[in-house]
This record gives sequence, C-alpha cells and structure tokens, in this order.
Amino acid sequence: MFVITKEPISIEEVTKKVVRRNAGAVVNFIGTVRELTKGRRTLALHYEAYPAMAQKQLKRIGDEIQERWPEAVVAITHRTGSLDISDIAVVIAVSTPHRKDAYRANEYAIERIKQIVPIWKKEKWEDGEEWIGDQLEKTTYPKGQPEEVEAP
Amino acid sequence: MFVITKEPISIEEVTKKVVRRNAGAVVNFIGTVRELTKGRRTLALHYEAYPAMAQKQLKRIGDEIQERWPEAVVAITHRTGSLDISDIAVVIAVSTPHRKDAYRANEYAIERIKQIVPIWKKEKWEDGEEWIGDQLEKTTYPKGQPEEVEAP
Amino acid sequence: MINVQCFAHLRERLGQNEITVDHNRISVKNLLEELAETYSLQTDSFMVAVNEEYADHDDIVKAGDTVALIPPVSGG
Amino acid sequence: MINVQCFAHLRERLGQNEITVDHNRISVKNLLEELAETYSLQTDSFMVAVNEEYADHDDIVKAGDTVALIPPVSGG
Repeated sequence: MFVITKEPISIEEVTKKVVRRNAGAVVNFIGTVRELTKGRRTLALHYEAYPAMAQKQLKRIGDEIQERWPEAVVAITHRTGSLDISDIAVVIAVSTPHRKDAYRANEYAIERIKQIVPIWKKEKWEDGEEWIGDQLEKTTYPKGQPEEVEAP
Repeated sequence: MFVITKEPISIEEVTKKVVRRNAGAVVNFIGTVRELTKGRRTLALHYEAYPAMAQKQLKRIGDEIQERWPEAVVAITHRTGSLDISDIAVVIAVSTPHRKDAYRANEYAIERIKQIVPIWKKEKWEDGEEWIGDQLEKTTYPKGQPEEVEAP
Repeated sequence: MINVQCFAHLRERLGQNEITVDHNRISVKNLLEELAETYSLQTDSFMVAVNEEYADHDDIVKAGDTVALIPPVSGG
Repeated sequence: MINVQCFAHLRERLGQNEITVDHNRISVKNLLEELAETYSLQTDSFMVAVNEEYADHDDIVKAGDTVALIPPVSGG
C-alpha cells in the first residue's frame, strides 16, 4: 500500500487498492510538477529518496490515519528520479464510508509527507539548480499534528 | 469538462482534463456504490438522469467554483444506468496551484451535486427497491451555500 | 398546451415520461398546484425546471418551453 | 565505527554517500555536534535516523546500527 518507485504512477492502480464494498468515497491527491514556483520557471525536477525509510514513514502515516479515522484505508505511491513538468510525483488514495473523512484524512497524509518522509526535490531552472529544503531556516523534527504549510 | 455518461468512468481521463503546467495539485473525488446503507444490503443501483439539464447543472457548479477559486479547473463525469457494488458513479477532478484550494473546491462540488444536479438513484435490495430522495421530507430548492449533508 | 417531463419515481408512479397541461401561460406556482391536484401528488419538495434551469414560483411557463418536474435529487 | 548515510544536497556537498565516525557508541546529540565540526555543517535543522526511524537527541547510536543524516525533506 506504500510504495516508492522510479516508474510513472497509475492513478487507477493506487485508487483500486483502497476501494472497499462498504466505503462509498475515495479521495485522491495527485501532486504534479509545477512549472512556476515563486515566479521562477522550472525546467524539470529530480526527486531523491532514502527508499527503505521513506517507505516506512509512508506506512507510519497510514497508521496515524487509521488511529484518527479507523475506517479509512490508505495507499500512497511516491515517484523518484527525474520528472518533467506535469508529471505525477505522488498519488495518495483514501477510502472511507463517509466522504468528509476521506477529504480530511487525505489532506492529513500530504501534510505529513511534507514533514516526515525522507524525499528531497531538486529544482532545475535555466540558470541553475537547487535542492529544495536546505534553504528552510526551521527545524523540521516531527512531532504531533501537522503544521499548516503551503505547497512549495 | 462536464459529462453524463452510461459508460464506465476512467479516473485518469477525468484527471487529465484538469492537469495544468502551473497547477501542482489535483484532488479527485470518486463516488463508488456502497454495499451497506443504514445497515441494509444493496445488491445494485440504478441512476437515472435528466441528461441535458444535469450536464448544465454540472457546468453551473464549475462556474460557481471558478467564482470562489478563480484558479481552479474542474471536470466532472457522472455515470447513469445500472451499477454494481464498487462501481464508480461519479468522478470529480479539481486542479489548483495550491493544494488546500483543491480539497475545498472539490468538496464544494460534491455537496452541490447532491443538491442541484437532476440525477436520481434507485437502490435494489433482496426484498425490494426504492428511489432515493423521495423519502426526504425537506424542500431542496437550491440557493446559496451548500448545507452540510452526510453522504447517503 | 405545455408538456412536463417526469423522472425517476414520479415517472414510474405516473406510468409516463411526460404529462400535458392545458395552458399556454401559467406560473410555476399554479402549475405545481394543478399537478398536485390532478395527479394527487405531494409537490412541496419538487422543483420545476424551465429550459433546463430551476425556476422560481413566480416565473411564467409558456407553451414551447421545455418543462420538467424535478423531485429531490439523489446523485453523487 | 559507525557509518552515516547522506542524501540530497548533503551527499553532493560532501561528495560521498556515507561518512564514518570513529565511535562504537555515541548519543545522537554528540554525533550531530561532531559531524557539524568535522564537516563544517549547519546541523540544526537535521534529523538523525537510526534503523529507519527518527531518533531523539538522547538516543544512543551503536556500531551496526543503520544511521542516516536527514536534512529537511521536500517530497510530496
């Protein structure tokens, strides 16, 4: 249910993992590579992971969700390697019997991914490249609830 | 972008319609046929639409979303006809530059679908069948914000 | 003459897709009242669509309009 | 000897996937201090993973543990 892969991600496949006969709602989050970040034009992205630990931390997020929303079923696939604009970097699928829980649990998952999963993004522009994350001036040691963090 | 169809719905196809180079977040809602509703075992569902008007009302929901979230792009496909347990009845895809908007706008869409789109569901059980909606004792004339309604 | 389309349980109950009322102009409110009486319907929770948009009770329906009775919806 | 895995800009900056510290037992806090000094790193925002779980500053790292330095993450 929790996968780090170098291959393109199939939304249908991740979704199928969470469909249940008694869950009428599935919410997907699909993160794609965005061309403009803070006005700067991205040409491509490279994602590097610490794969074994990243997989373990995705699983931990699944466990956290099941504590908070016991009926939720969660699957997450994150891609690594070089991605082009509009390529899919991550798919999160959550099914629940009631749809509000699926939205909430899914949003919880993406916030937590950005906090605790050891994956790093390098942006390539026309005039250079940079690992994202190293310019943050704050400690990201994970504890408790996710903070409100804007998507990069 | 707004479709009423008798064919099975492809999640990837609906998603592709909203992917944009400058939108890094897509949120999908996928409504599937649930086996148990209020403890009663559903064998199958039948959806009937007033197709031309349903399409127009889906478009209206898209317009409402663009007023509230001007950068959002929305696609909705709703299936009609006979569906089995776990079949997909509706897919809503919303892309936005920032992910929080995609969750909010998507949830707005499903609430509004349940209020204003002329589609009716007939549930079939072992001991009978019933059109859902006709047992509601409230006026559903649509105006303004969606009410908080639990998924059926 | 105005033709009114019917759907779902309403269509099944009336046994037809369409009912006809003998008017050339009628308000939505009066149309609902007439249908309630003629067909013994509880129309309190029904909406009326004129040319595929929801109509207010004061709106006027004319011959040639596309008219439909919309019982509470249950899609999604 | 404890081997410490490095990723992303840290790996590029050090020019290697792994660095070695000459201890058999060391607290996470002391490990970070030693790496900061030896490699002129700003480790304030770094986490340490021991056997693929985040470790506290008081935890003890032992030879044989799988250890990694985790700079602020940017996946998703």
